[in-house]
Amino acid sequence: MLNKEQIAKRIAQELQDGFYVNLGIGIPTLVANYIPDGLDVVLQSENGLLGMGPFPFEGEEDPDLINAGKQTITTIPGSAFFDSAMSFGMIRAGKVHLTVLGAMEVADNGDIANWKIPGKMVKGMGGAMDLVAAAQNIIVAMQHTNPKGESKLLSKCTLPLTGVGCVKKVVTDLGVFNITENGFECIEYAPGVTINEIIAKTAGRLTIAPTVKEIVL
Amino acid sequence: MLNKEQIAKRIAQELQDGFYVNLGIGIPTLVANYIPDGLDVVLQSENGLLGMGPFPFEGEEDPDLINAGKQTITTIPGSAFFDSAMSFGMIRAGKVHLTVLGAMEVADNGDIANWKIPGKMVKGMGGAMDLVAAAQNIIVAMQHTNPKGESKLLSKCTLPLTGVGCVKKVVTDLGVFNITENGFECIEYAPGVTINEIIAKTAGRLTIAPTVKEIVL
Amino acid sequence: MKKVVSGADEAIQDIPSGAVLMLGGFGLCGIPENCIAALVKKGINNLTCISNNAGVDDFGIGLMLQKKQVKKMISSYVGENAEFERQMLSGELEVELIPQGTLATRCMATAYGMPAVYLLAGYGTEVAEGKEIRNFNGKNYLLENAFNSDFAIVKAWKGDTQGNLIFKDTARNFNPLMAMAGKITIVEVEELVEPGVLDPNFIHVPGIYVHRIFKGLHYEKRIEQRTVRKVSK
Amino acid sequence: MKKVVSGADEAIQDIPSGAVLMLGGFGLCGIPENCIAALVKKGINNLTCISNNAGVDDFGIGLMLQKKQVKKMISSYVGENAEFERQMLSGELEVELIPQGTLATRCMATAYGMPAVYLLAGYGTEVAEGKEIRNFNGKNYLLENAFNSDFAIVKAWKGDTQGNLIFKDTARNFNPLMAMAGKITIVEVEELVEPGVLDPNFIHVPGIYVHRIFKGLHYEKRIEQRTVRKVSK
Repeated sequence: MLNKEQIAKRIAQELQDGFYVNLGIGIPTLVANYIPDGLDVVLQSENGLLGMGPFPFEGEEDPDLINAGKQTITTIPGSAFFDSAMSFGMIRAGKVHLTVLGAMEVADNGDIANWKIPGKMVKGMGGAMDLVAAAQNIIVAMQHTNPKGESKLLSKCTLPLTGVGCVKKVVTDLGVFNITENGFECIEYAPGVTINEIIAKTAGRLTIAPTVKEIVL
Repeated sequence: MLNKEQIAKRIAQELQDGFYVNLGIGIPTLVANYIPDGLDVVLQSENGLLGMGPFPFEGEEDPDLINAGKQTITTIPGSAFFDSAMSFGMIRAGKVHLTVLGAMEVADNGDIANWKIPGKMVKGMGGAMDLVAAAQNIIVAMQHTNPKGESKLLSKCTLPLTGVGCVKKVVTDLGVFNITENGFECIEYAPGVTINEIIAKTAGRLTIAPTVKEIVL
Repeated sequence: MKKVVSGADEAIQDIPSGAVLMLGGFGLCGIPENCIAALVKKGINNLTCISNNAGVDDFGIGLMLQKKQVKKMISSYVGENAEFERQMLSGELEVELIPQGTLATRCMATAYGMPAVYLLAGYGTEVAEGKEIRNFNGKNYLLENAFNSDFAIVKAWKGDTQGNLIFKDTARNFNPLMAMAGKITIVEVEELVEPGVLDPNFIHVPGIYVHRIFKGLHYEKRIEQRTVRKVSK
Repeated sequence: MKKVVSGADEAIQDIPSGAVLMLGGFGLCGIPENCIAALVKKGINNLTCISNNAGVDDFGIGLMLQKKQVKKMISSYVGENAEFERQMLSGELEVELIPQGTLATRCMATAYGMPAVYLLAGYGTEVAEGKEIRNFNGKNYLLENAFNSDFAIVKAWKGDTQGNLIFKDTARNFNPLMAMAGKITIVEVEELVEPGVLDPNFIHVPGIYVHRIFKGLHYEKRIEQRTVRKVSK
């Protein structure tokens, strides 16, 4: 099983030189810690920044400089600020190569639900619907099952959707799954996890890739 | 009869403090010379400048600083540059209070033709169609008749249209005309011009305002 | 062309109860603190607020919520606010949630004189309900209307007396878009300068879009999530 | 992420005959002189050029017209060019005339991922022929498609090696819009600097939109209408 840091580390393997990347709140944010050396990857924050740097040193926080999670951050050489319309414009125009975000549920056709639980306080979708509708390539980082042990990889989402047919890949604590015409395709499994466990804990259509192998971090 | 300078001077009387104004090529450009003292009027050039200043002094021309007529110009304190989309965006959003432009023909319903003569080389509409479609208030500056002596104030334009029902006022060498439900309404006549001459030289529907008076410059 | 007003009270004096307001800012970053305080003091109510967020309990639009001045919020994300939640669950407060990019682009549409725009976000979700859907080049888009607001209230970094504005860092966010979208645009700035001080090549919002401007006072600039790293030894 | 190329020849080396190009500039102001020279040298043809103007006989896109490299011009204004006129009247050159604001906004639509936009310009004129017309709030708009080009070729004032761009004065015009609209965007700059030199608050086009950048050489910057005033005594 992968812990959160390991999920992030595995997703970081998807990065390529020159990628512009948007990282959602939670596990996705951790991906920034594992960008492979030598790759030039630029982080986009949808509140209006390309070239997001690390958190500021204590005492150097600037209230005018935050990320989409409202955390204080820094710039790096080559950063650029812009307004919210341009920010989502570049996402919509396909300029952001990769978006990583969390989810409550993913369906085997790429549908995603991550913004609303009926009966609970709804805080809003923020930029999630824009990101999932418009990004070129979307990877979901999440736990394979919910706290009750129920699969979050479903044949159909039960929660209100954030976007349809948009997720390309899911990385969970149990493995890595492409979304194909035939549903989830397990291409890698986590150390210590069996294929049978993955089959048991996946509710949506699942195939196991002939080349399936253990995740190497 | 008014000469070109006088037509421009009469149009300048329409300016109000705080107006943002777009002036077309030809007579409209001359309006800038007659902005009444004490009025704060800002000139927009649709190639991307608010706050157009006078021509540069000899030797101070900057090829990167031109107006929509491609003439070298200058800025003034408070000028701002922007791209062509924002330029026409602010026009479309009604932020430009007044547009003054020339015309080949104006119809008594406010239609205007000023970009194309069939059979002759067509150079294009430039920004004219955007301006006439979107400006809040459009005044046409032109000669009352063409070189053959035929009226340019018509019941219907004979040339391809630039815009429909958009002109609010016409200032010619003979007088000042509002465009109303009843067609052209003569509200002022030029010194030395008779109402009969105006009637004779106007082909579109024409009424004479009860308050009609001589133009005072 | 007198755009400069004495302060927030004068700037907002003619905003009536029932008005539709746009309020700039993302979270608590780049919010018009002075104008919000003046709106609270003025005590008008039944307001519709178009703003990406709704502040926190004791800061930002949260202050207006405490005074029950807001009838409806149009936002993309409204967490972090207990009073908001109470009013929403009790039905006192109407809430319309809109994807963040759609919110931004509907402001831009207004600013650019476009009556409606086709956007991808929300297709296939409850956001699409009742909206026109149209396929272009194999993708489905929703037709989203430009916003129609009475006043836009924004915070800029620097501005000149003609209304030219520049913004700082991510305090830019929705501010320039709303500044350009307001029927009447009210701007508070940290620094108010004479025309000619700001470089004309680096104006974010040209003065043509701005109706009232003043130098704001006493910015608190509260930080919502203070995150830092230690100096590495 | 290597965006810096050695010069215009390398920047345009993979542009094939028949390509659809966007070319920045207004009149002769802010045109990509180096790239145009390289395109002329390369000798490809059957090009479709989206550009507000078509240059003059011996400068700008006029140089490409002299070599009969252009199959179609999509512009708002094409005067001041005898060879252009000859080719157009003889039917060698196809010309599509578009209102200037529509041209700009169709670029912006591409840049912002909007498939089409509703615009006022041209309603009731021959420009509206064959286009969808729709009434919003009592006004009639034409539905205008975003542009689909293969390459955008623009001129900026300064740029950094990551592709962040700034433009000078009215040499900005269509350049940032086209830079953001290109499938592949090629930029020539007067000054090429390292990341961090340009102020992140004053970037006109963020590097994410830019694929290739180089420092241009020997800018002529021809003036089309030299207008001056005398020093007043």
